Amino acid sequence: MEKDKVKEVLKDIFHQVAPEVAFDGINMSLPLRDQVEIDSFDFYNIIVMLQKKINVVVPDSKLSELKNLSQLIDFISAKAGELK
Amino acid sequence: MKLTYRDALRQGLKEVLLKNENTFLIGEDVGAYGGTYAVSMDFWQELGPEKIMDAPLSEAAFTGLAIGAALGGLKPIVEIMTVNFSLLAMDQIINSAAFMRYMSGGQITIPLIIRMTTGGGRQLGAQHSNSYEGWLAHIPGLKILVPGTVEDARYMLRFAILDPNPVLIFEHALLFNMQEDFKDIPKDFSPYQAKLRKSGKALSLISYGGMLHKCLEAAEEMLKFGQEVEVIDLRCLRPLDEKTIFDSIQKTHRALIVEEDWKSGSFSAEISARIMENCFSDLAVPVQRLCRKEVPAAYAKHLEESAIPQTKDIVHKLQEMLT
Amino acid sequence: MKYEFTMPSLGAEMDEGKLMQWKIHPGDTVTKGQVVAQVETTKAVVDIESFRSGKVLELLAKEGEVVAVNHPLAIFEIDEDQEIVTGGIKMDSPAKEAEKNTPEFQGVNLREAIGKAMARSKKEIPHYYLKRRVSLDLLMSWLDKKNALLSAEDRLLIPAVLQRAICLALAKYPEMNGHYRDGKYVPSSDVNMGTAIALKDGAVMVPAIMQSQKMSHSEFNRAYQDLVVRTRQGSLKNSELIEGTVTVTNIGDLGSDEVYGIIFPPQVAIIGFGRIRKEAIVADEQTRPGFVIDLTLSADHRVSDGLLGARFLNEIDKKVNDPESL
Amino acid sequence: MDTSMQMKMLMDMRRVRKMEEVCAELYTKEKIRGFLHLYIGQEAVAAGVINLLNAKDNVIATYREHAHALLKGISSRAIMAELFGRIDGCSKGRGGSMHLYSVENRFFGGGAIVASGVPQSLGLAMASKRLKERRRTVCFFGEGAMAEGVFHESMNIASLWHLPVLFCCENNLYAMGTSLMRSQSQTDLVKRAQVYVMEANRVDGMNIFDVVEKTKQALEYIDRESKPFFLEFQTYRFRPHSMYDPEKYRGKAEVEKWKTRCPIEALEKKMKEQNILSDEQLRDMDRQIDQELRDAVIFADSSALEISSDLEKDVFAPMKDQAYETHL
Repeated sequence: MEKDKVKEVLKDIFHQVAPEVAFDGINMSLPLRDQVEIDSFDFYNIIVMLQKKINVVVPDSKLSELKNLSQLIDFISAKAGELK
Repeated sequence: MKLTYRDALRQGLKEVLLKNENTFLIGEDVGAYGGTYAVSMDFWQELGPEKIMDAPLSEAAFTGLAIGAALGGLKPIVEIMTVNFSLLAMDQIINSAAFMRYMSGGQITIPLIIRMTTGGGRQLGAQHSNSYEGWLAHIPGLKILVPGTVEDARYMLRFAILDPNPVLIFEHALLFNMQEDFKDIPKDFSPYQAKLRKSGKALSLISYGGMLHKCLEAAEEMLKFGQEVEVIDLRCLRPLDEKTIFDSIQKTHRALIVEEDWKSGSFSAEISARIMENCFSDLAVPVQRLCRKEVPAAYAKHLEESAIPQTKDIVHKLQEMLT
Repeated sequence: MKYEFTMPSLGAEMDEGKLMQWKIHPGDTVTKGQVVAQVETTKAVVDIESFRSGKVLELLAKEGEVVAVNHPLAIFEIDEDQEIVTGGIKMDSPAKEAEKNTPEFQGVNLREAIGKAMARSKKEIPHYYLKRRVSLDLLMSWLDKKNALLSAEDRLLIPAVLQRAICLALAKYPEMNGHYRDGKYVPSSDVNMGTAIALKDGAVMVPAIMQSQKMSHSEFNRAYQDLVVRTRQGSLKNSELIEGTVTVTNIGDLGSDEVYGIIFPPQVAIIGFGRIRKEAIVADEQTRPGFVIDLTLSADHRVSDGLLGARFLNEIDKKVNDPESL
Repeated sequence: MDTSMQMKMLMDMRRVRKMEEVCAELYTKEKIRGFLHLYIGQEAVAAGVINLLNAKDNVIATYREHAHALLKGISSRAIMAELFGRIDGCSKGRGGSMHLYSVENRFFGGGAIVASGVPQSLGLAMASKRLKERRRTVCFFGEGAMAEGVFHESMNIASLWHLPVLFCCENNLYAMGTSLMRSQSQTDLVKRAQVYVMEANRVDGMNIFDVVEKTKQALEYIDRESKPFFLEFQTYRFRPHSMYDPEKYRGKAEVEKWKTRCPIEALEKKMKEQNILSDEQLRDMDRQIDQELRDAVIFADSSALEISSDLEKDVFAPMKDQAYETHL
């Protein structure tokens, strides 16, 4: 699945889980958790929604490596690609 | 420093308009004309027509506009020429500005200032000489400030502009030329608390706005009879600083409320009721009130003055209560 | 199925109506929105409509009769599968007030109230503190495998799994669970696990997962998520806020590596876990990167001691590293 | 309008129609109280106009506002819970049918005072212009409002100060029980607006295509000129003014005549002619709407009442960043 489709899905999820976050304003390379006021529970919600929407399961072991938005998007688009 | 009430209002207003770019002043003849009481004199030339907006004679519309602007993120300051014209904007002030936050379940915030002159005593007749701050203090959702000193005229707006609620400021017409000395802003300045302008043990003399100075004169006069009268300047009618009133009465056991509004249903009646409800056992004598006679303001000076409480009337009442 | 057509209320001050004229007869078919009768109210004669399509079985009220609001006027036969939009509720169900979600802290600023409780706790309860670093590699790989198969809703969350492990360890070390009141320790058969949850505005609340010892690991997992959601919506029950028997705090998730909690009176222990992070692990003479977490225990010396506390932490470590047992 | 836009319009109009019918029923069962002003018959106006707006535009309407609130983004759950007077209502049960609010969706309410929203829309437009937020501001009101003094004051100021407001007059021929002819000396409302040197146009409010076309033109004018525009939508409400209105002021025949021009049936017919709408799709749509509304009703009924000890909350906004201590 291409990257901008993944980004679109993430934007939609962020709007639901943390509406107050200005998704477009997020810097792709800076650590996500520093820019946005979401705690681990919100982050889990995002991961669960991802599974619901595009059936991608982000394993816990990988979570700590996916620090910023582009890493997250790359990982998801790769994982989503596998399923096709 | 030494300033007149008018200049203090002007400095206060200028400071707020310059400090925060989202503020603007809107009202009749506040721009080119410089304001009926010259509070915004030269502002229009210096700050421009977007900051100082001369509105058509449409109190309801420009007050409603200001409410919309506040909803939209600006900080409007409305000048209604005199409280008497505010009757034309009452629906917007009460049904919208005061109630919208509550009706919306706490979502809506309306940071809005409305300034108006109030009070009589200048032979302007029955339609230009009234005081309706007491009515509006009846409305939950509006804050009512009644500055009676030059210091308050100078600093109250600095805090009111920070308040996310509708704040109405009543500037008494007779005070504009009054000059007073005052120091820099006191550390714990808050416009929402009453202040003891003179402390004493004999009686609590409660007043605000245009009547404050007559009370101070009367208290001065009573010293000749060896009676130290405590003078309380309410400064704010809603929220009302009950604590300062009750503490004073627990000390003096007597209360006289002096107000320029008509007696029936006036704000002094409200204060008297609260004193009775909370300090009944502290009262040596019933609470007394000195208010305006229940007549529309006459043009003839002697008639208008006999309707409004004067210093000698206050002194007379004090003597009656204290000897 | 039978459907009772009742006298409608057309205004707040109307409590009855006089049936003036029927527009339908038994046997007629009626369509939704069709005017079926005329009723006289205090204001005027008004047409009333049917909100269902169906067949008229019986007219109960006679013309000229005064009928109270909500009392039956006629019986219709409506077809079963007609998805009745308003059928999901009972029309006379009373509405009740939401429960006050912070009984103890009513009217008091939450942060202040917690501060006071903490100060009291620090003064009165003799705390002892222990720390243990626990490896999570085993748990992580187990979780990755498990979650890959589970549906989104059933995904196992690490904080819930860790608390589950603590809950099981408490069965072996009951002295960490219960209350200390009026000078003596009162053990508790239930493990009502208080969970420190941060609200959006920064205040922290500590509602409890009630009787967590009775739950399966998936039930526990769902209860944990449900609790967080309800805390943020402010729709908790009083019991969840008062009857916690032990507390776990993972406020470390964003910040510090270790979190030493202050016991929440009248409880007797609080377990904290810090940030999950990668550290160098020395195992069978090699060092390799591995996931770890620091568990801390603050407990009441009047009820347990360091030795018991250490064994308790050890038990948690064993449970965490034997995920199948969870 | 392309197929998907027409489908969206049809869906929105039917959602509004069904929701209002459910409200009527729930009112007769005493689940909804107070005043209830239904929008049945006028759906094309709210659907046509609001679907041309985006999320950040401002809308301010009147007490006949369920459609505007729903289509501007407030969920049917939040609206239904509000009508039930419950804590999960969009105004926490404090506002009711006439006072639906959502700052997040830039919906600044109904309002029970006729024309009270008109001057407020000026301020919203001015704020957006000054803060360079490029939000459009749309103000809905009935032809009855045009007899209010504040309406005249506002139109004058809007034109005088070039405030970019789209004024939408929903002319449904009756201000409660008073017909247009008996309340306005000048019944040509477009002429009334042009007196203020304001661009104005008349729209067939029962024809969604006319609504969309003329609203688009008005919005383009406003975006280009940053000046106000007045649209008179000629429309009709099929039900009484409110639930307790004996409707003596108009004849049944007139109501039936207008019903033949129902905006929903008109669109369905048009779409079928272009064969972009099948009965099967209509059934799906109905099932979907029924499910949404059934869920909204259950949600509302299971939502709790606000705790009565919170009665005095939200009279004033808290003083957050004050440098001084107040005794509030």
